Amino acid sequence: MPLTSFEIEYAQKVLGRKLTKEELILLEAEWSEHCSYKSTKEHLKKLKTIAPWVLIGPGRDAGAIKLFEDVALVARIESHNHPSAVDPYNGAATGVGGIVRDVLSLGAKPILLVDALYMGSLKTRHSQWLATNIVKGIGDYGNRLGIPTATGLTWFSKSYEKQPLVNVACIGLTKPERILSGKVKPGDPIVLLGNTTGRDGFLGSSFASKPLDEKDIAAIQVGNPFIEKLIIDALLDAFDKNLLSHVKDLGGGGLGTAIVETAAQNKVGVTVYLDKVHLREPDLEPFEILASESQERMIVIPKDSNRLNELFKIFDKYEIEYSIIGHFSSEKRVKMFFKNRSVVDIPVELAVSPPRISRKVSAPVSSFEVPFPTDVDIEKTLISVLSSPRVSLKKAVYEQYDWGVGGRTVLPPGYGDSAVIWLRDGSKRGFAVSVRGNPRYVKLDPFTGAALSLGDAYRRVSAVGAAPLAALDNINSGNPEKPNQHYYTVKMIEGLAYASEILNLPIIGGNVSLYNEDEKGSMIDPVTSIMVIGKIENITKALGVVPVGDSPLVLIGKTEPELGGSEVQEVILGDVYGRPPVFRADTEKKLASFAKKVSEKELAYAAHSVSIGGIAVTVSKMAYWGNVGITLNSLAICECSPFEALFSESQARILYEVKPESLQEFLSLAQSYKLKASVIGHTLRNEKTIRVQHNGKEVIRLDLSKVSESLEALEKTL
Amino acid sequence: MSRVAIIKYPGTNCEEETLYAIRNASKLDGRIVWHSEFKMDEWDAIILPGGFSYGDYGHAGLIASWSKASNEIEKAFENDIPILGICNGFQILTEIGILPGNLLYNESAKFIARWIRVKVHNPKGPWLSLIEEGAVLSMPIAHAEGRYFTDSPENVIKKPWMEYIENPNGSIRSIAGVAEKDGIVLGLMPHPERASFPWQSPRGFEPGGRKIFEGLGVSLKRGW
Amino acid sequence: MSIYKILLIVSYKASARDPEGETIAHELKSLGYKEVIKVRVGKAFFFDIEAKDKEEASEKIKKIAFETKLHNPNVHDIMVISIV
Amino acid sequence: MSIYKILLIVSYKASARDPEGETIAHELKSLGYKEVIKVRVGKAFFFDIEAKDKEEASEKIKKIAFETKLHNPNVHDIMVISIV
Ligand SMILES: Nc1ncnc2c1ncn2[C@@H]1O[C@H](COP(=O)(O)OP(=O)(O)O)[C@@H](O)[C@H]1O
Ligand SMILES: [Mg+2]
Repeated sequence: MPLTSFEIEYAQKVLGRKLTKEELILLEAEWSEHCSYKSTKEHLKKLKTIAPWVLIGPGRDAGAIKLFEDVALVARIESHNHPSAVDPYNGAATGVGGIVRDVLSLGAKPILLVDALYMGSLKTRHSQWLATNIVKGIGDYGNRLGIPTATGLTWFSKSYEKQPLVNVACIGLTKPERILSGKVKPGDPIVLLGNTTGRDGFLGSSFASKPLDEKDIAAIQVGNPFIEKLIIDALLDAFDKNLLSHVKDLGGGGLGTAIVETAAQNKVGVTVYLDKVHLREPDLEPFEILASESQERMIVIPKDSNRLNELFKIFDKYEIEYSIIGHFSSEKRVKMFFKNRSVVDIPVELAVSPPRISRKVSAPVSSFEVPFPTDVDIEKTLISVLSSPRVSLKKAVYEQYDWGVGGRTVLPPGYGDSAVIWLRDGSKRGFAVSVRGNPRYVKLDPFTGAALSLGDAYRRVSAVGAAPLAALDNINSGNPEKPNQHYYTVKMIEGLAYASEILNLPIIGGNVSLYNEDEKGSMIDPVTSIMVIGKIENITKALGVVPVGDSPLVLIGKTEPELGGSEVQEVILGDVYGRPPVFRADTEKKLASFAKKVSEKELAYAAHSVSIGGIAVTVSKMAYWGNVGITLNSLAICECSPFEALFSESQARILYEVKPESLQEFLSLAQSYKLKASVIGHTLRNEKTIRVQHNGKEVIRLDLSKVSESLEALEKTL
Repeated sequence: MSRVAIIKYPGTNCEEETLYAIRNASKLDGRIVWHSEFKMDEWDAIILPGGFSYGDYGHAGLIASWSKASNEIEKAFENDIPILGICNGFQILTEIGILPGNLLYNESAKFIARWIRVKVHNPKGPWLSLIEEGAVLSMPIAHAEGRYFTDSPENVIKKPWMEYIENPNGSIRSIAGVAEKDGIVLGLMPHPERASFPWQSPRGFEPGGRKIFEGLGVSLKRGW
Repeated sequence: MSIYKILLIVSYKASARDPEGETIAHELKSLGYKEVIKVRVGKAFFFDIEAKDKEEASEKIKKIAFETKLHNPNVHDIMVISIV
Repeated sequence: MSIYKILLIVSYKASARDPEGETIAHELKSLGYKEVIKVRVGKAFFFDIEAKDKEEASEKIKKIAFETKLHNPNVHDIMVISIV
């Protein structure tokens, strides 16, 4: 997005002269929303980011926590929404490429990818085409890197028909003491590594900071996962040999941004010779070189310039191109030259300090309740809910991802509430990851909606038996210049701040994607994706969702008739109304400690957190995975109508299949945590139906084959 | 101790978990060897691991088969050194031509990653030495080009081979793995290294790849 | 109406990169095929299609390719060849 | 010597089947494009290659494709087209 005339004047006043073309381009990238967070910075300050186990909070290219005394976990999340709307295949693929390089930049080995996708209805050719290509793009890129995509979120709604949201996250591992310091000092040479620089992807970041215009095709970038894989292998060799002090992805804003940010963080200056950059097209102009967003490039700063040869030997082995393009300096200015001509000469401080702006917010009129029709057939409703693409198994998505490469995957997609990943280091240690987001709750109440997503992911990580340690967020919302859209951004951040504080879950990184509007300038449904990470001492005790059969089903947590923003509401009424479920922080916390104990003591066979679609969906999926029948007593779930009991989306609930011999111990454990525990039914090995009783009357009797058919509906459209 | 080479090409990505399985399930000494440095006579067994190589550009295994490692692999084949090709490794072995047939695009034209089961027929040789006739093994598959094709499947099934219980990709005769030289050379699409420890398999599946690695360990010590 | 054979090729626009073609060209050169200057890769679709004449057959294919999104005009060029 | 543009198309032989082509043909028909009789897919390689003349260029490509197994005669058909 071009600089405003106010911003240009501001810069020229500071400099006391006109900006050169190159300076203008540099500031345009640096001051874009994507790079500067100018509309959200003041709000993001409210997030809880500190805890004793946090090694690196927001600010660098990725965050890090101490997972175990000798293991650091590095993570980062990012959106690639605008590129994916124009070129879904490459847009999604290059999103993966970028996030992996971010994790590399702390010196970690990338070992897990996670994606959260919000896509159209699948009822139009266009939304099918977008969805198919987004999934293929993520798969083709991640699979070629050999990094498993072992968990994710897939949402479908009309709102994303033309502008999908593509959030991708990456997790890496290293030793705490091996995290790159990121420190550079005057005199350090700057090595540019990877792909040649070309005209492809010119100024993509400012492209991501304005409403979508399909004519913006200069920003099309084709991902090259093969080069990226070589870069990964080469950098891992270099990390092993302790050759590097700083590594940075060339992401939004390209070379200029990466260099300026490094200089600013280190309070040094920098001198760059743009003609030293290895190019794809020989006739590139200096402004193009400095702002090109060609993919698969990084800058690397050697720890010791006397060992450059060792470094270059590694790059040569993998046949990756590189060039020395300049050095850091003590004079705190960004200086760039092209064929001996000075093209940029500005203070570093100016480059990273856009003039302050203040955005206004205004609340929308709140939504009213719309009653459900009273004559709905509960069994038919169940089938409709199970057939909803949002509820589906998502095999059509995750089976295209190599979720098992690395041999670390303990609970693959489908098999557990979170991905459970083994460290594969001779121990049984590991971690769990879940990502959640719910545009419906956000639409009704952005503050609560964001908090609920954090709660949901936190609970899913707990359900497998992990102890939640950190979260990352990706805010996707509208145009910050429009107060009624910016309202959602601000409220979501506030909701997150509240929830992370109360759940004691530090947020170690995030990403904000604004200007997600349709062609007419209306906001598409905003949402925050939250990824939560937890640690597991013994992955062999991780609890999946697959039941064994002939065992009691115990629901922990309280069910209230909460149908606002629910799946069943959207399925029946076509939209959502009222209020989302209440965020029950206190129960969530108790539930998390309880869940960890259940897995440690091995009291249960299976655990499934209750989420969209309520208990009805939870039991159906368990029945599907275990190929077992289930009987339920509706009144044991809640003293309400069977409709409410089955479809309520009350939070802070986990459904367990308890080992029959451990039932008493399980119930008293729940009691000791002051958690409500109700035996709501049984799993049955020899009877392949789902049956629900209410007051002695059977209200649902559904064959497992019908359940499977409904849950697999997506497989046929995607 | 016997030494196992795991060959790495540019872009190879399953070498580390394969090494882990060699060390912890086979209890053998293993090394990851860069393709251009590979010399067959330094090794007691050779594994071409899975994943991708050279991005699988052109088609899977094509560019890797151009490597000069291919000459060494052919020599190893002549010298009866045990060779295992897993997924991409299987594709490379068919490209080099030491295993019959080809691996074509899946019938769905999509990448497929899922747990599956295979039945082992005519088990022989070091890799299958601990496996009984008709045994069913579960392992994950993860491939886009895994549809096995040959004009003469009847020749393949005279030898040791693996059959998908439920054909995931349209392979002819549901062929999941083939062998030559009485099983000294084996290629298979499923990933045994991802099914070598109990916690790698979710409920309903067993770590069916472990026996392949254990078999190698036992065989290299005692013969097969 | 008769049946025509039309070949549709979808490949990246010249301004975009083509990692697959670049890699193949590079590896062919290092195998010694120095005469190979450049490789670009695309996807080929052979159609048997009913039409009045060759020209109509080609037009129909272009239309189908566009309407069904066999290619993405933002990133791909197409080439339509009538084969005998 | 000058540079020629040669297009090489590699597709599966009929005996190896072409499920992707079959699926596309089926989908196009169900979308209403009844005029589509058959679809086969393949991979297209555009080569820029140095040669004396067009004929030599084509011959060279055939040779490279065969020697490097860019196509495998057991399962692939090829087509070589010289482009202007
Ligand atoms: N985009 C995606 N990428 C990878 N895995 C996904 C994706 N979407 C969904 N999944 C996986 O599919 C399974 C079903 O997803 P979901 O319906 O959200 O959860 P659940 O059925 O556990 O309530 C989960 O294991 C989830 O991690
Ligand atoms: Mg980045």
